[in-house]
Amino acid sequence: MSLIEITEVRKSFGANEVLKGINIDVDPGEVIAIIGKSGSGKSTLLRCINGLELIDNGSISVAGAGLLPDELHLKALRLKVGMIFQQFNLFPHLTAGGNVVLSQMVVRKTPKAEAEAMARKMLERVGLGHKYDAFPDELSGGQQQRVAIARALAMQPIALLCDEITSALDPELVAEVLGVVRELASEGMTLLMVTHEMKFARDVCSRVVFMHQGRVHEIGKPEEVFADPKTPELKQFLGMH
Amino acid sequence: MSLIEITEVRKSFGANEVLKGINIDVDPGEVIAIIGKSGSGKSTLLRCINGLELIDNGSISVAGAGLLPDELHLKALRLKVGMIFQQFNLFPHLTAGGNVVLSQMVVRKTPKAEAEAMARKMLERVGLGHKYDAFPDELSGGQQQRVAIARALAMQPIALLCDEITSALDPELVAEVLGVVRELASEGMTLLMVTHEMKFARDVCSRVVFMHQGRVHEIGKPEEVFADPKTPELKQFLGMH
Amino acid sequence: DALADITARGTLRVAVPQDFPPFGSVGTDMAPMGYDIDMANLIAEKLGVKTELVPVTSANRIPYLQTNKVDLVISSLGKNAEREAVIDFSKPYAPFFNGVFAPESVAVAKAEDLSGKTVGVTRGAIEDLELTKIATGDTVIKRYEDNNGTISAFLSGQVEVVATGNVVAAAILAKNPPKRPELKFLIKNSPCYIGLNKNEPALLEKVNAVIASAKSDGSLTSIAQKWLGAGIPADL
Amino acid sequence: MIEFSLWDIVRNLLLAARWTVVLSLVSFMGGALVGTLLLFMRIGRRRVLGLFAKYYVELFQGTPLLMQLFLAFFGLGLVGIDVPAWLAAGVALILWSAAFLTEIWRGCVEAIAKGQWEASSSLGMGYVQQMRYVILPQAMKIAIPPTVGFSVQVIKGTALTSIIGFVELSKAGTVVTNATFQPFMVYGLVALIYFALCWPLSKSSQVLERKLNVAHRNH
Amino acid sequence: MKYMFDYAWLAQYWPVLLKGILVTIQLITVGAAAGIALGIACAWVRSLGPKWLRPAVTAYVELIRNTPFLIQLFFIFFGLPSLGLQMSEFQAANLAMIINLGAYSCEIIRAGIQATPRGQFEAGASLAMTPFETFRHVILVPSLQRIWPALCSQVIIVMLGSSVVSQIAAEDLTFAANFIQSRTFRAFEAYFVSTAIYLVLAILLRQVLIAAGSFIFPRRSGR
Ligand SMILES: Nc1ncnc2c1ncn2[C@@H]1O[C@H](COP(=O)(O)OP(=O)(O)OP(=O)(O)O)[C@@H](O)[C@H]1O
Ligand SMILES: Nc1ncnc2c1ncn2[C@@H]1O[C@H](COP(=O)(O)OP(=O)(O)OP(=O)(O)O)[C@@H](O)[C@H]1O
Ligand SMILES: [Mg+2]
Ligand SMILES: [Mg+2]
Repeated sequence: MSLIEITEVRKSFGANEVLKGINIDVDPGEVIAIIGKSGSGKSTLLRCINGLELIDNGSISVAGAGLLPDELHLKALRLKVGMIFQQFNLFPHLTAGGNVVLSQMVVRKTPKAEAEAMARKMLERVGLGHKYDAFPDELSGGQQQRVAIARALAMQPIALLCDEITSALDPELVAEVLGVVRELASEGMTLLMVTHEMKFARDVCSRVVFMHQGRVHEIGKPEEVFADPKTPELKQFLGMH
Repeated sequence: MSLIEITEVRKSFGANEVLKGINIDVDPGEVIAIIGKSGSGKSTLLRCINGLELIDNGSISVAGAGLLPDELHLKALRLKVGMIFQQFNLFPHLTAGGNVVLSQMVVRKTPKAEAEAMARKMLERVGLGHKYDAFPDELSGGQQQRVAIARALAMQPIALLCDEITSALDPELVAEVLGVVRELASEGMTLLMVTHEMKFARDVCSRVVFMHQGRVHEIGKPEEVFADPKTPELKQFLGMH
Repeated sequence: DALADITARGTLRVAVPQDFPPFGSVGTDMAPMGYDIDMANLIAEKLGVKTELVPVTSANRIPYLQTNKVDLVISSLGKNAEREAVIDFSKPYAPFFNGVFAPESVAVAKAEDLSGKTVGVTRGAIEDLELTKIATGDTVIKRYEDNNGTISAFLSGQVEVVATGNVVAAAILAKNPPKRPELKFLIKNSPCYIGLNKNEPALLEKVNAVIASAKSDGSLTSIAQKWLGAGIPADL
Repeated sequence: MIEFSLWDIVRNLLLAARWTVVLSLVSFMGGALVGTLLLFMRIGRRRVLGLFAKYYVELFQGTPLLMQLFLAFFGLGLVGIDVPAWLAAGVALILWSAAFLTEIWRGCVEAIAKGQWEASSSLGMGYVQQMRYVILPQAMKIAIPPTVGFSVQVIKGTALTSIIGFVELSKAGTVVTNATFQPFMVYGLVALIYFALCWPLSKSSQVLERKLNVAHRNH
Repeated sequence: MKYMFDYAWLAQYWPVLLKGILVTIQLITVGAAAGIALGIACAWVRSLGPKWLRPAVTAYVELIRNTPFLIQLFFIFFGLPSLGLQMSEFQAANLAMIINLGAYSCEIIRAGIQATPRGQFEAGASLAMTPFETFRHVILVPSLQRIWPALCSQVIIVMLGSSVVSQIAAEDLTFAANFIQSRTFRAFEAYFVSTAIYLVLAILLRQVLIAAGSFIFPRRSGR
């Protein structure tokens, strides 16, 4: 059974239909790269899966449970699916540790000691055990993004959504974040990531989704998609990079 | 005689010496690419030539006139040398046409009709005649940068300084701006440009200056510099790209 | 019935001015004093109750009365028909010698001479009401918030003529100012009344009785002597 | 006429300034409480409450404080509710400050980046939790300078309570002037005392603002 | 107790009210225009202008912002004549409002100038404009646009604050209310009516200012 089932999903902003019937099934442990031009709807798709945007039509289900727009269902969904953003979105008033501890205590009601132990573990996992007490503005972009990953992981999601998580980073810092993601993938985490890092997509992902004008234009194994694009749009898109 | 003579120029910010004795002579009609790592002082050099930063030592002269730090001399200098920035820096409250007209009327006291005619001509020249009445936020990055070029050209400078003018642009838009620069070069405009577009530097420039730690580390014709770098630093730098 | 309330309460609450000398101003301890205050105490004494003085301004003295926060307004009130429609007035309790004052150089002898001149008064005071009545069309009347505004306007030359009480003018003269106000002519001698709520015949009658007896036993005269420097005219 | 010495004047003004301070403290703290309540109505999800808060702010920011004080004291008296002057002054000033504080704070909440909402949503937090743990702690920090700055307006606003019988600093100034006929000296002193009360607050608001900007630049 | 509201006086006194409204409108129109102009000049001095002028402007701004408007008004109306500067109460009221708004808007506008990206100054300079020309033609309008809502609010605060000018006999709306109540003793009615008029004026003024904003700043730019 698929872990995430996206069926005929449609989403409009006003008159602008941004998603025009998306179908993707993601198996547990899959790592999926979503590529496509700016404005093709990649971010919108991820945001719909996480319930940050409500879909107009179609259905999304995660681990068998459908996505319903009330607070209870949304919360249940978000406990299963973590999300990481381009702009990190760390909480600036909390330390790295505080960022990771907060949602565990508030949402899961984990006792403090336990949440802190988990935070330490997750920060270790992204290589930032020694930055537990640092505030976001004392960290580099790459470190901030790794804290964001640790924060999402601490909620023990069964899948992670990543929206261009390296786009706001200086080139030197991209590698450290991708390293962490690569490790997560190898440990069997289910990942859906919007990315512009074609090399990474090729090396790490099990499937690549090419979006174009709100539709899944091509989908397949990276070796197929990159080596042998079927549509002129994908050809053009890859030629540009 | 050289058009721009840069002699033993030194510049420090506090204790940090950013330019450590720069010598470059630029002949009329030359197109010079300045390359180098981040922090090597490229922008600072251009800003010194335009008088946006005052030099601590050495001299800069443009068309025979030395650069002196009083308002009158600075104005005279800036009338001779235009500058284009990475961030476009268009005036957001004025249309494309208004941007090009403003400095002509304010600085040169050009009559309105004449300034507008010039603005139309310059916008035509960068391929944006039809965008005369568009505001900057209605233009793409590439179009904005072209308006910035037209704005500088309208002051009829004898040389143009360009600081990474395509770095803030999406890849698709780089070509349209470089196209305009290429044309300017072919028309005989003297250009000093900081750029990361190696292919462009190779194709269009008459000389390449490689800066490293505040010094001109290598200088020469592009075919020499790129094909046969003398220093390990330049080798490493080119390898990076 | 207000009178019964006062007796039951044991205090008479009176609205008095504190920015309108000599009727009401403050001493160095900021306690109110003046003609109106003495009058309030006199009435309370005759009623056999204590006084509770409530300092008021011209803007809020009537609302104090109407919302029953005070029993009487003794605040050098002048009477006109519009006002009488809203509250009741006692018999007059104080004379008010209003004059038009100006420096020697200004030639004014009667109301008509004010034509074209700018006259300062205190808004809502008796002299405001009276002057408004007698002034000709092109007299400019500037109405200030309190006596202080009127006096400051005169001293700083913002107005050349003021209409005010003779005692106030005397107080200005006592300060030896560069501009010396001289009495030009008297405005109709218009007395002051105590204000009280409508439909309180018992209280009204009592207050009138107190005033009448104060007039006859000379206590009113001594108050007038103390604050106005003159006795009370026979027609009060 | 009784002669006031300079000391008499200063003493009386300072004594009256106590009222200015007390009224300011009461209205500022009460305003903060009510303002908080209104803020939650304004930014909360209930449309009706949001509109109520919006019109509340419009009403209290759109009419002179002087009139609000008058109506609070005498208006209530008129319908038979006898409120003491201190209560009316307190209530009116509190309601007035609340309107301004609500607006100031709403701006601060709205200044928090959208990403903070989204990140906390995606971690499964509900609206109240987001507010409590993520948005308000940040908004409160940037709200401090304008809030301290507004306290200066509150101090100056208390001057209008004289309409309902308070002899605070400004009124004492008028009363003393009427007894002494020395407007310059008295009003000069009044201005001086106000300045002494307000300036430290203005200054600290500026300093806090500068600190905050520096902190922001580090991001 | 029962109080009978009675608005019969409106029949006789409406010209007084009307005049009061007109004076208030006049005061705020002149006050806003000149006050904002003064604020712009001061903001220029404090952020870009000659260094030697800055302490004076800073002192002015601090002085005004930390003392009550009424006291400022008294000093202008009663104090300046002793320096030989005689003016009518309307002029004094207007001057006080200009000086008051000037100080507040200086700080607001300065914040707008400080939020200007550095590149705008540099672009102006590189086009050979002098610092002042750059300020005048490049910096000013976007800065004003940035802080326009705050400026609108301040203008409304000043309009409502102008109610104290009645104390120097300027015949504004509050003066009208006070005048009417001093004649008729109908204080509640007079204050109710004037409060309602103030509210309407405040709402209208905001609309006018917003409209003026969209006229002066033809577009809202993304920056
Ligand atoms: N909240 C919104 N309101 C209105 N339109 C929106 C909104 N969010 C996105 N859009 C529009 O939806 C379209 C798709 O946006 P989306 O962000 O999903 O694209 P994307 O593929 O992620 O692009 P990019 O690579 O630039 O991030 C765009 O045209 C965008 O303007
Ligand atoms: N205004 C300034 N104040 C202090 N230091 C500065 C300033 N401007 C530049 N620097 C420093 O001068 C050095 C050179 O900066 P410069 O911007 O000239 O480098 P660059 O070669 O243009 O780099 P990049 O490729 O990143 O634009 C850097 O170390 C920078 O930190
Ligand atoms: Mg996106
Ligand atoms: Mg640079």
